[in-house]
Amino acid sequence: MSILMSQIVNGLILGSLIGLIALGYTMVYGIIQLINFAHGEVFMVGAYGAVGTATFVLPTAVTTQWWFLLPIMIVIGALVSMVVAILMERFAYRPLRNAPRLAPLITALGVSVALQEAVRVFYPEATAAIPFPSIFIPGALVLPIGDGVPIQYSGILIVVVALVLAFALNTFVEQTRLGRAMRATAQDRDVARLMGINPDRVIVLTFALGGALAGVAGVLYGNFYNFINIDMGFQNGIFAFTAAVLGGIGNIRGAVVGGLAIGLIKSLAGQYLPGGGAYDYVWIFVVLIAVLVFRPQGFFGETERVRA
Amino acid sequence: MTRRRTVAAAAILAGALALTACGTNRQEAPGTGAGGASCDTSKGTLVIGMVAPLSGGLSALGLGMRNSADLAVKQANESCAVPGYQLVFQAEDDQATPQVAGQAATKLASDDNVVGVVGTLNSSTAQTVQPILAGKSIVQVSPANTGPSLTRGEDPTGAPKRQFESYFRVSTTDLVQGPFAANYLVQKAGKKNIAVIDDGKTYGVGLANEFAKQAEKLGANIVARERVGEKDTDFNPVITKIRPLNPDAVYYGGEYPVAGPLSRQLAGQGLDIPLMGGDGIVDAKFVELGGREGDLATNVGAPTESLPSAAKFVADYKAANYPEPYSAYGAFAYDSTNVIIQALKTALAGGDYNPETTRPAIVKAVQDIKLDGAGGPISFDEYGDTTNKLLTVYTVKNGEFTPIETGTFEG
Amino acid sequence: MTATTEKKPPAHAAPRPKGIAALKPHTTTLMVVGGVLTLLGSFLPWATFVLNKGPYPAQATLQNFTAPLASSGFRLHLVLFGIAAIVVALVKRIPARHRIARALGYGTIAVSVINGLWITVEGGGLGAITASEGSVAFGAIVALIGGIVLALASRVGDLEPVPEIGWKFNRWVEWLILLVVIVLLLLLVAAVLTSGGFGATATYAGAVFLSFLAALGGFLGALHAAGLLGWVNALFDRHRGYAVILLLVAALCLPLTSAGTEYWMTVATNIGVYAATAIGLNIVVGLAGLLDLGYVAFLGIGAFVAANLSGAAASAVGIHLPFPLVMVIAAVIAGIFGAIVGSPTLRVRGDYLAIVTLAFGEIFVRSAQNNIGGLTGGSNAIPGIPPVEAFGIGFDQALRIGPVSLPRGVLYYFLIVLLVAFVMAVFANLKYSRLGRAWIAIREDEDAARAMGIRTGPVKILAFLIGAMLAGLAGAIFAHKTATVSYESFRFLESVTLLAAVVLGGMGTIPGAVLGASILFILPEKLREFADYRLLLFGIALVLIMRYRPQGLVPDAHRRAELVEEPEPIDTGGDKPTTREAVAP
Amino acid sequence: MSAPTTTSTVLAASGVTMQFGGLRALNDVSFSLNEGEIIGLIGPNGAGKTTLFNCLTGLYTPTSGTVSFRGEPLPGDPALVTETGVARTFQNIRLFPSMTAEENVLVGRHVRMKQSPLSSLLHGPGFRRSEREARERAAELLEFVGLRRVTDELARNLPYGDQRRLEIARALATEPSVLLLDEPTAGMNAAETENTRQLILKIRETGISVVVIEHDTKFIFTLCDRVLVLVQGELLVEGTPDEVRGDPRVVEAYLGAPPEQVEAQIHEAQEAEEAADHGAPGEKQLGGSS
Repeated sequence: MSILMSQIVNGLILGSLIGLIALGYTMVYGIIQLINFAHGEVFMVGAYGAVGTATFVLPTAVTTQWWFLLPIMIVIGALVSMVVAILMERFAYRPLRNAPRLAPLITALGVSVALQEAVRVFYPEATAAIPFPSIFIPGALVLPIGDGVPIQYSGILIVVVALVLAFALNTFVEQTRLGRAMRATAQDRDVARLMGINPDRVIVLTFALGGALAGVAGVLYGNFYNFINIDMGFQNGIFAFTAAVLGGIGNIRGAVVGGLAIGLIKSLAGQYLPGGGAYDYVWIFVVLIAVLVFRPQGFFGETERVRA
Repeated sequence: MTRRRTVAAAAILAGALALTACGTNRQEAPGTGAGGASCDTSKGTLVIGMVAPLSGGLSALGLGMRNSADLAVKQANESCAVPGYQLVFQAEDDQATPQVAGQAATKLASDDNVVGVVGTLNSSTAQTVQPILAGKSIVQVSPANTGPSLTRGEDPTGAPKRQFESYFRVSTTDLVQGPFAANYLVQKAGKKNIAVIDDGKTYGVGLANEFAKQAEKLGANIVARERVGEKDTDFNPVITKIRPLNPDAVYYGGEYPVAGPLSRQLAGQGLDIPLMGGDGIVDAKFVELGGREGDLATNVGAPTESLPSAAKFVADYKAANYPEPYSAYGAFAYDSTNVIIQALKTALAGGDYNPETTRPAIVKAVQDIKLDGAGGPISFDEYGDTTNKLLTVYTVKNGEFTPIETGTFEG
Repeated sequence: MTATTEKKPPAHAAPRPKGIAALKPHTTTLMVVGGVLTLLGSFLPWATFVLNKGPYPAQATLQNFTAPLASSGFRLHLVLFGIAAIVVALVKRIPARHRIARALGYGTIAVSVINGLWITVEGGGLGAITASEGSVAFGAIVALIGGIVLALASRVGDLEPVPEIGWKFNRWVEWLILLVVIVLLLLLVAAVLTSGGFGATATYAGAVFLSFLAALGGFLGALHAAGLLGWVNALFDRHRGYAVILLLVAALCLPLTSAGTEYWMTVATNIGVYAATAIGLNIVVGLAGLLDLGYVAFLGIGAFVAANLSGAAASAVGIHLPFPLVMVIAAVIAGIFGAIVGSPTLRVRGDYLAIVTLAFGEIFVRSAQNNIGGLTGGSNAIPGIPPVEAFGIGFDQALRIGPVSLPRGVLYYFLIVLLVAFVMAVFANLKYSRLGRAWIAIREDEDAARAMGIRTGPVKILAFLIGAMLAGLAGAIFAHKTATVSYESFRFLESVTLLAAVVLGGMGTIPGAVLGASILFILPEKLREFADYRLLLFGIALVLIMRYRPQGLVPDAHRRAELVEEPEPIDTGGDKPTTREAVAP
Repeated sequence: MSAPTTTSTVLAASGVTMQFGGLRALNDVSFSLNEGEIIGLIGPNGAGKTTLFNCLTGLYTPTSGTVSFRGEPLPGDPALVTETGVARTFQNIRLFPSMTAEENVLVGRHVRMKQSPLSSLLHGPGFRRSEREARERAAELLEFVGLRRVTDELARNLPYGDQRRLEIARALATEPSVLLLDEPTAGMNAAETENTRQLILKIRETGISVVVIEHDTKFIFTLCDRVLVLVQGELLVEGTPDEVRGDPRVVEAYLGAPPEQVEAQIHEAQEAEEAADHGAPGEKQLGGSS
């Protein structure tokens, strides 16, 4: 019982992180039907930006107090990721707005490789994992079930922040003027243009928002696991994409639910399915394929659109 | 558009040139590379090659190997180690994939001036490189391969059989290190319920397997045998899985980038038991990444402090100002290079280099070599493995790996 | 890097500045001046001192005025550029003079920038190419100015269209010309491969290689501008069957050239493996328009199958079958997996399909790493795969036929050349058939294709199946040549590389994948200085190609259907080859 | 009128209803097409004309009702429908843009060519024969629609009118018994329209029955043997051109309705069709033939 509970806790924490990244995937796909492969790297770059700032820029007086440093790092991570996402949209994707669909996807692959390598080459000692500044919130809450179910405080932070941000984003998209413009652009770019919306600006906004969320996720990731590495973007990016598809791509609630589902699949598959941890990754992909084949619109797939 | 780009390019170019200004780096004695002006290099240039991953995910280790070997070659040139010849170091990128490694090895093998090759890092690349170099009798000394079958064939313990006369390694095999760790953990530290985790890679799986075998032989209980993804970062599911089995120690086969976080996540889940690993986790980064006080590791050779040659290597490496750290296999790469240089000297014995005859002579000289390296004394057994079975157990104390005891593994 | 882009400068894009326009009547003078400056630059010294790493090539510290015939390397290229420019300037009967001058100018600029920059960086500052401690060396700067003046001349003057040369000769004469062209091509390829020297002692190999490429680009650009390349291309079309056979023979003759070393044979074999796989991928992506991001898995399946049937000690199956049979089995098993991976295409389209294939690829890698069913050797790989044997000769042996001795690995090279030729033939035959047209129709508009009676499901699965079979064939050779098969060779990045080869070469074209694979393999080999940046440049290159040249280096003109039909192309005497312009060299 | 006296039915729809979510795009539509007949299908924008075509060609599976060809129910797969003998063109031209005119027509020959994958691979004598025949047929068809001169032009480079005609040639290449033309003269000038009229008559002479969707009522009334008027998914009127022209209901529904109302209808119907396009997996099974 306590094992199951613990695995669910593990799954929810990882799942919240993945959901946070998946929001960026889902929004971008909703608006320009692009699988932004490089989004996982945006997440990674945000983490490096924040850690780099904390390590090389901020004075040590600041970096010793976690309650002070962590918010700063989250903001910096969000900013760095946002800027990278905006630049990426502007210089890599926008010129291809009307190109055949393969072109932006291949570009996204290129951006992904280039971003990862840029960090590896230019960030000091980035070839190996980089420790996160030791500001993590120590300790764990232990639920009194069976042998006890520990929940780390830094994990609770992830879940709370992810849910709050997802909720805020949902409110933004549904209730603000800009949010409506985003939805209008997602429906039909040309009609939106006729209605006085500048689709380019809306698209940039989408990338910026998705990027910022990924940046926050990057810092929370580092805080929870206590290190970052250049591979973290690829794997978590794929997970996040899977989550976005699972939840119904283009759907904000779906992304969060999908993320949680992926987290749970990973932790529970490692525990209960044959092959254990060695195959948990495989199970996630099996689920992905099954979902794409049998229910491509995902859990919340009313906005599913397949343009041939 | 065209013009703007041209202008931008010109501006960047101008900026780059302005940075360097109108200076030069002209030296007094041109054309001889760093120093070495006083040595006699009249007989030409000989090449020491390397095959290692210099790009991609494993480049941290590969670049450390490259720099360390480069340091050894530079020092040899400065000290005129091989009279009459200038040594050149040529590192080839294998991208950690076998076919590229084969290509790199072929490149080196088809150069008549190559006297020996240091590398590889991965066992799978070594498998491709071995026959290519062996075909030309070029000696290969690996600082990092640990798979027993590379030297002892398919059945390394039952029916060992030497694979290639020209292949040697200064690193110790899983057959030595795993059991040594098991001896300590079970007999000295008294751990009876051990969870074994590996990362699915050659080094980690081999080490974990050999550890588990010996630990069971000694009566310990292997409560779990788990694997984590090599790019994974979230180990909580695995930890949750082993927690109810009440292990009193975790043995991890793999390297520090995973081991550090794994150790910390163990504590995070309330499992306050020591994590033990092999030489792959002995790195200052292990602690930075989450390694805890009391974690254990085995490493080949005697502790660095007790070995003047090791301390000298560390100091020299620092003085040479390489951009990358020497990392896990730096010292061994340095030793491997020195093995080749010394063997070359022996084989030449003042004579002239001739690929047909000198190369086999080098192989023979390596087989018989006796050297004090940065990782301890070096010599090779009948399979090409290092005879240096001296290992040290370390523990993390005050944030650093501190030696506990040094011993020799016997059978 | 400038070397590769200078061939196709956007010609008359920017509005001309007024000041330069005044020079319009003097383009001939400008061309002469540019040519003379280029010549002058080539004779001046290029480096003020012997660089610390060793003397820069082409005797860079010496001046060549007293011995103009002693020019070598890049300085010889510049001499040729200079003379060519002057000739073009003075002989007004030459067509498209400005266009030729432009090519020569860009070539000169690229060559002088590459060498100048290299000397500057290695020499520690501009002093290395200007003046330092009493010695002067303005070669780079003067040649650069010469190149700029040449380019300026073409910019000021009116750029003529590429002329069409309609020369026609007797069939035998044309065959002879083709033979000469292809022999030249072979020598050129060998020269590119071996340029810059070899091994650790060839200090400036990267610079020499890039400079050589730049010079080659300049000369080819000039030939193209003069219409000669177009004419040769027309010759190829007229005698297609003959030309294809000649090309195959030429490829088989590569070991006889200066590139006939064990090393280049190994590189070429690796290129061949990837090219054959990339052509298979080209069926899926280029023809049928189905993006596959896990394609390297089929190469892996073929390789693992071959490894298991090779009698290698570490293989689980442990039986040894004759190699031709192994190839067939590898292809069939890879094809079966291809059909399985392709089956979601029945329901999944576009990007989603790409993700499904990526997922299959990842599942393959992870399963292989975990030694699934004991068939892949897991992290230990399957080592010790014996070489292919035929007639008692191991394919890893050197070969001696009478007086000719061929390096080790040459047999694998022959094998792979034949495989690539076979795969290309398969691709070409399929492309110009009912099935190929159905694939292209699906790529262009799937709904319309269905409305034309194409059963898209089976047709798409067939694309995956055939593509995977070709990859499986390549995998079988790969396993034996590499002697070790490890899951590490089949990761996601390898799939991206294959895709990049297809995209770079040109989607849907026959030579495209081979060209793309060659570039992706040869560049990192030749530019070791940039090994650290290999993947970074690779990623950036993908982005730039998609943006500026999405059709790849060899664009699919897609209008040669009629030419392939007749096995013996009949010389129809069509005096205006309308398809010419589209096939840019 | 030259209405043929033969009464054999080629294509028949009975009670075809198409429901998209809450919207009924087609309601109980029945009609039959006789051998050698030309039927015109008119109606305001969004009346469901193209939806009806999609139902006839298997692109949509009707919610209820059946479509039959020579008395046999038509299969629910566009590819099989075409093989059976019903070909179509599209409202917004859907040629294969980077194939030549000839290749476009050759794709149309797909179902009529006998070429196994193996013979595609080997290019044996059988392959060459079938390929030669296909090319000859393509040349005839291009000649037939007057596009012989652009045989080797890429489809996307053709002028608009030529593209429309190429689409017809491509459809004819499938050797249909029934040809469905969706707005074949949209965007054409008077001369081109007249050309198209002649072309359709010529097609009929070869024995092919034709259904034409068109907005140009004059074109329809001068071309067709019978006219169907579709309004809001319902078959309002059916009859000869003269009968339809005089029918007050047509005038009211088609021409007399207040413009806002028409607009609203259009909007509704378009949304419904879009929704159908996007609900991918629900509404159709891809492939699944063999």
